[in-house]
Amino acid sequence: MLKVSQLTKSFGDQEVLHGLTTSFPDHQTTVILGPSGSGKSTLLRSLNFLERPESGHYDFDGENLDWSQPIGNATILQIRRHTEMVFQGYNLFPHLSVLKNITEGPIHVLHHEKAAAQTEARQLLAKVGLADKANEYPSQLSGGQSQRVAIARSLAMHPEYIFLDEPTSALDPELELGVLKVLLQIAKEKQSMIIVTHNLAFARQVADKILFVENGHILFDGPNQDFFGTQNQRILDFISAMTFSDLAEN
Amino acid sequence: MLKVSQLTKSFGDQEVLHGLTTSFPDHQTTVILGPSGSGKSTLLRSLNFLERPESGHYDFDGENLDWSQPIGNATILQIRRHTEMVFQGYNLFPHLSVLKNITEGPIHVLHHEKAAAQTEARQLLAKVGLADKANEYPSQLSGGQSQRVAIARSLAMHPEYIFLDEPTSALDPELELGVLKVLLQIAKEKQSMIIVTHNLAFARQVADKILFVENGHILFDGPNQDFFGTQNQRILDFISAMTFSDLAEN
Amino acid sequence: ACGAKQSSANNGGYQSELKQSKTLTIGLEGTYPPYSYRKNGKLTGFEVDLGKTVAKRLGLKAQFVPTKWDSLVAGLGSGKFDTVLNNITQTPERKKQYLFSTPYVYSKYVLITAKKNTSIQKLSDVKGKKLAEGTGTDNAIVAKKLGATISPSGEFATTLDLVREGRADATINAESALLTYKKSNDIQGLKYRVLTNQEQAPAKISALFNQKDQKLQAKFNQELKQLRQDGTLKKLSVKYFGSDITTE
Amino acid sequence: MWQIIQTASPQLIKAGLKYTIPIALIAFAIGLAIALVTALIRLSSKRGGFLAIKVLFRFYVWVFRSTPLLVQLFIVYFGLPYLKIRGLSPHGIQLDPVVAGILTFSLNTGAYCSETIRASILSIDQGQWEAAYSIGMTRTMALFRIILPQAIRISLPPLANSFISLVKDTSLAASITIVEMFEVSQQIAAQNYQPLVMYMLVAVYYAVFCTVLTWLQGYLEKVTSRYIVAK
Amino acid sequence: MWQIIQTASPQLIKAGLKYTIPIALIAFAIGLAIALVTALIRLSSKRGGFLAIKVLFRFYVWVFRSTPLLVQLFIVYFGLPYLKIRGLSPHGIQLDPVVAGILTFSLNTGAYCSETIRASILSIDQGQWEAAYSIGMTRTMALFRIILPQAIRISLPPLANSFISLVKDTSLAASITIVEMFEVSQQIAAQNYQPLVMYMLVAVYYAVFCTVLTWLQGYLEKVTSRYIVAK
Ligand SMILES: Nc1ncnc2c1ncn2[C@@H]1O[C@H](COP(=O)(O)OP(=O)(O)OP(=O)(O)O)[C@@H](O)[C@H]1O
Ligand SMILES: Nc1ncnc2c1ncn2[C@@H]1O[C@H](COP(=O)(O)OP(=O)(O)OP(=O)(O)O)[C@@H](O)[C@H]1O
Ligand SMILES: [Mg+2]
Ligand SMILES: [Mg+2]
Repeated sequence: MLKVSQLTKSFGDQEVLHGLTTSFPDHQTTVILGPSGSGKSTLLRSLNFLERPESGHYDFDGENLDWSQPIGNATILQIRRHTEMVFQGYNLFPHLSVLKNITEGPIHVLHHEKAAAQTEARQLLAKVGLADKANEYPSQLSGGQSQRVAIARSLAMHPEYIFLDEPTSALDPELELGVLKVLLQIAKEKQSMIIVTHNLAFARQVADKILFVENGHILFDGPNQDFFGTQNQRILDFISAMTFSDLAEN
Repeated sequence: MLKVSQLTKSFGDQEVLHGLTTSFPDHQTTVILGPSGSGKSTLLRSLNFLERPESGHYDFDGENLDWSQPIGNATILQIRRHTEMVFQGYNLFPHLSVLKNITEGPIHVLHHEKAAAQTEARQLLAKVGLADKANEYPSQLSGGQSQRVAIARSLAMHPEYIFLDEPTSALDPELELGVLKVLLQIAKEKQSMIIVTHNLAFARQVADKILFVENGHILFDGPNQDFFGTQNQRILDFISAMTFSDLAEN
Repeated sequence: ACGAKQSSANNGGYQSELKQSKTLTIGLEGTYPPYSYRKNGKLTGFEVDLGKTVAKRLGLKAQFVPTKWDSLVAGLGSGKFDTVLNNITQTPERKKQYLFSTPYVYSKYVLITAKKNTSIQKLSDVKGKKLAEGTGTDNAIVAKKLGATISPSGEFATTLDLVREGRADATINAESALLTYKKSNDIQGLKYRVLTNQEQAPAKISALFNQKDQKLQAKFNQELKQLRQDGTLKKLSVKYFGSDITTE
Repeated sequence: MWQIIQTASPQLIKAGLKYTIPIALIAFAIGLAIALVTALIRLSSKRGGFLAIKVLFRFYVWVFRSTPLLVQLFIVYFGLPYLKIRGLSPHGIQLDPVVAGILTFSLNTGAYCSETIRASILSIDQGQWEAAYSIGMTRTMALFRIILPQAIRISLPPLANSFISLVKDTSLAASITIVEMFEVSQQIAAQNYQPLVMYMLVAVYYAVFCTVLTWLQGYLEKVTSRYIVAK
Repeated sequence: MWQIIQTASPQLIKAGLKYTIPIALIAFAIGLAIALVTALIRLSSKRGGFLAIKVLFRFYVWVFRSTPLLVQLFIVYFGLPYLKIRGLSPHGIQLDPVVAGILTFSLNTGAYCSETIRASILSIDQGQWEAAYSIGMTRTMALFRIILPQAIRISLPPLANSFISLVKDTSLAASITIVEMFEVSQQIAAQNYQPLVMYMLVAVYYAVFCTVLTWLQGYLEKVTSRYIVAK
């Protein structure tokens, strides 16, 4: 179980997360929903210690950390070994081929054997539909292709938790479907995941638990079915916007 | 009317556009659909002379250009004055504030008065829901916010054609709705536009004409209603993938 | 070195002042014929022969260390050399910092101007004129004393170029330098006049020692005196300068 | 020692203000302009007759980077007078030492800085050019309004390196008869036989000027980085 | 003239191979290592006691950038012997001239290069660090495997500038009694009274070596840019 409590994070004097308390159950998929700028990415980055909250507690695997206290590098490294992040902006390594982007972590951080790592990397590339791009450089990929490589790279690390920040926002529906199926498959295999997404259909399919964030506050925190069956007007508005029914009114 | 014929474009020895011929009518919105890597971005970039096709003809405003011949800088500049591009990757100017990103073109290229340009820029920012971000730098924006600034920046140039490459792929549904409404509004005002999008609901609403591209070939080129009423199995597959009905089968 | 005792007629004990035992380490520039220069890559010249001769008589090996002008002085101070033989002129100011040997050359000065120059007739005319002189040389000091402004010029050949082209008005230099130059080069477009002892006393060229190496200085002077007496010094002078300039 | 410093300082400061600082400032300003032009020409993708110009500038950078500055000064000051062209320069080209110095220093620092500027322009994302082109900018406009303001941030420290090097390289001007600060210190050392003290003293004056430049570098780094959000 | 070249060349080449090239190569290798360490320490975000170390390295860069290289050589070679510490160095620190030269050149070029490396690391997108951290890399690992391979591309031209400058700065070694190539040329010039010819000749030899370095720079630029797709 990964828990945070009273997580507060500011940029300069603008507080963007106002004391969030929630938990992310093991072997479940938690989906974070919310409007743009509400703080979803910041929350995810805080969980991976890429942002440093000013205060709050972090609780994982028996490890209890207080963000208001100094935290050693070794501790952060230890925790990051168990989590893996897929970024909104891909962040592929431009100087490495697609294959090496994926094997970099397994070979050099996990010290896996090179041949085995490459074999698995090729399998993962095939899974995301890019078997033929193994030797290209990231700059030769289209946006959609880049994001799929980023997902393959995270899967290769076999982390306890995968954090995905809008993992399919740049994918077209057909290939999104393929990737979402992969993600659904791993979710089924009881991989713990936290996903920020705007795809409500997918969220409904994959989520065990849903967090709805707005303006740095948690407006909803509960099981999937409760969210989609809610009577809360704000959430109903958000869900209905998704269907684009309003577009027709123009 | 903007026309291209026999447009061929390769990267190295890989041909990605195989002699495309099509036209983009004045005062209409053309939507380009197709799977990832099919060449949609490359087509749009060629239309803006950001990529140089090896052969083909470009026909705009009485100007007829042959891509296999040398084309002068002045000509390219002349043509670009009439077209405006919104990039998949935003490409905001990191060293300029949000407001200056928008006024840069009007003031320095179109030689508009500074005050007028700023007033309009603020109006456009309000339109995309970022009135309060005028003085921030791009690095302080979330992904969704960045893309909205990029759209405002292109609108400020009042171009004859606007090219949009997945303009809302990073926006969450609520704000996507807002931006799509803006785009629908400009479409109604008979602004010529070419939009690459994966949002079929939006495409159906906004498109006068639809191009379906796959593997660098045009598979469909015709009016909106013909596309959504097609019997072509490939297109039907593509449309059905959009609804995520398959997800339920897992 | 373990603190030099007071110098006396007793010339023993100078060995303890040497940088390296059994070796006389001599600093020089090696770029000033005929005092010291390279011939086919090998160091030669009046001062080189002088250094070798003195070392030999002392039963020492002469080791020459070529370097830049400033480094000669700094190097002597920080114990890199035992002595410096580099066409050094005695001046009262320098005597405050270092020890000098008795002079081994009395070097006459020569005033060189362009042939068409008419503004410098007598020595005192150089006042306010631009004179090309090597930095650190006593030529520069003499020129400055006469009220000239100094244009630094490292090489003798370019110094003459400057004067010939009128980019400098004149140069005061050592007669020996000019004579050596004239042997293998023409001095077309230039005229010169050797300064009389009344106009400018010849420079007293001496070896330089560290303040504390008084025994070494005394021993060197003693050897120099003998070389002068047995005619060796004169022979060397004739060989390199074409005449005996080792006496006043 | 204190007395040495007291008597030497006015002469050093005078030479520094009269030659060292003006020569360094003027030569660097000209050098930067040369560097910018050179970098742009070398980066240009134009072909055809333009290729000859590119080769020429490549050659210029190569010559001035590859040979010692002292030799360059020598050739410009002592060598050009031998260049007697009938009609044009019957007596060879005789330059004033300060002119020859500034000319050579500018060309020299321009060659080095052009490489720095070239690298920094190359480091800016291609998308920035494209966005600029898209709003109708010419290449020149995109360069000055979009690319250079970003490139300058990256090139500031190496450019400061070149400037600071130049300040100290002006000491070579003594070889073409300019009595700049370092030469003065050597002249004084030749009289008082205290080169170590004199060198340390002159080093202090160089350090004062270079410290000002280092401050300036730090200040400009801050200004040009203000759009980067610290993480 | 042909004869001058013929007799002088063997002496110049010998001095070049014996001093100029080895000193430049060794000093630059050591300098690069110093520069990397310095850049990393200055970029580190650590606080507390570490701040003192940061200040120290900042001071080092300032001193070696701000003062003339010649003075630095002088102090290390001629000044350290005055540093008589009882017990540790009763006779002062007497360094072999070549050792003193390499030490000083390394420290000098290290100070300049550290600024270049610092700038190039700063120019790499923050997201690259984050992606590396995310797959569990330590700071050191991220630096060597992810950041530096990208930073090197940007820093190559200014680093080559520093290397090429260093090659020619080795001529200052003559002032600490090392008879390197330039000093040999001056000695020969003093004898044959042809400084202009000798300087041009020695410039050719410097140019040969520097051209090799320029090629190397070009080659490395190509290699490190192979992942950039030309537009
Ligand atoms: N580095 C930063 N410096 C200052 N403000 C920031 C920074 N990063 C994010 N913000 C601000 O924090 C708020 C939350 O941003 P965040 O990126 O977490 O939103 P988000 O929910 O992920 O949005 P989106 O759906 O658009 O990605 C926004 O108002 C944003 O402007
Ligand atoms: N600069 C480039 N160099 C080499 N190949 C490229 C380059 N840009 C694109 N490609 C290739 O060209 C093909 C078309 O790419 P393009 O970006 O046009 O696709 P797209 O339809 O826009 O895809 P997406 O929906 O993922 O953005 C892809 O196979 C891609 O790998
Ligand atoms: Mg986000
Ligand atoms: Mg695309």
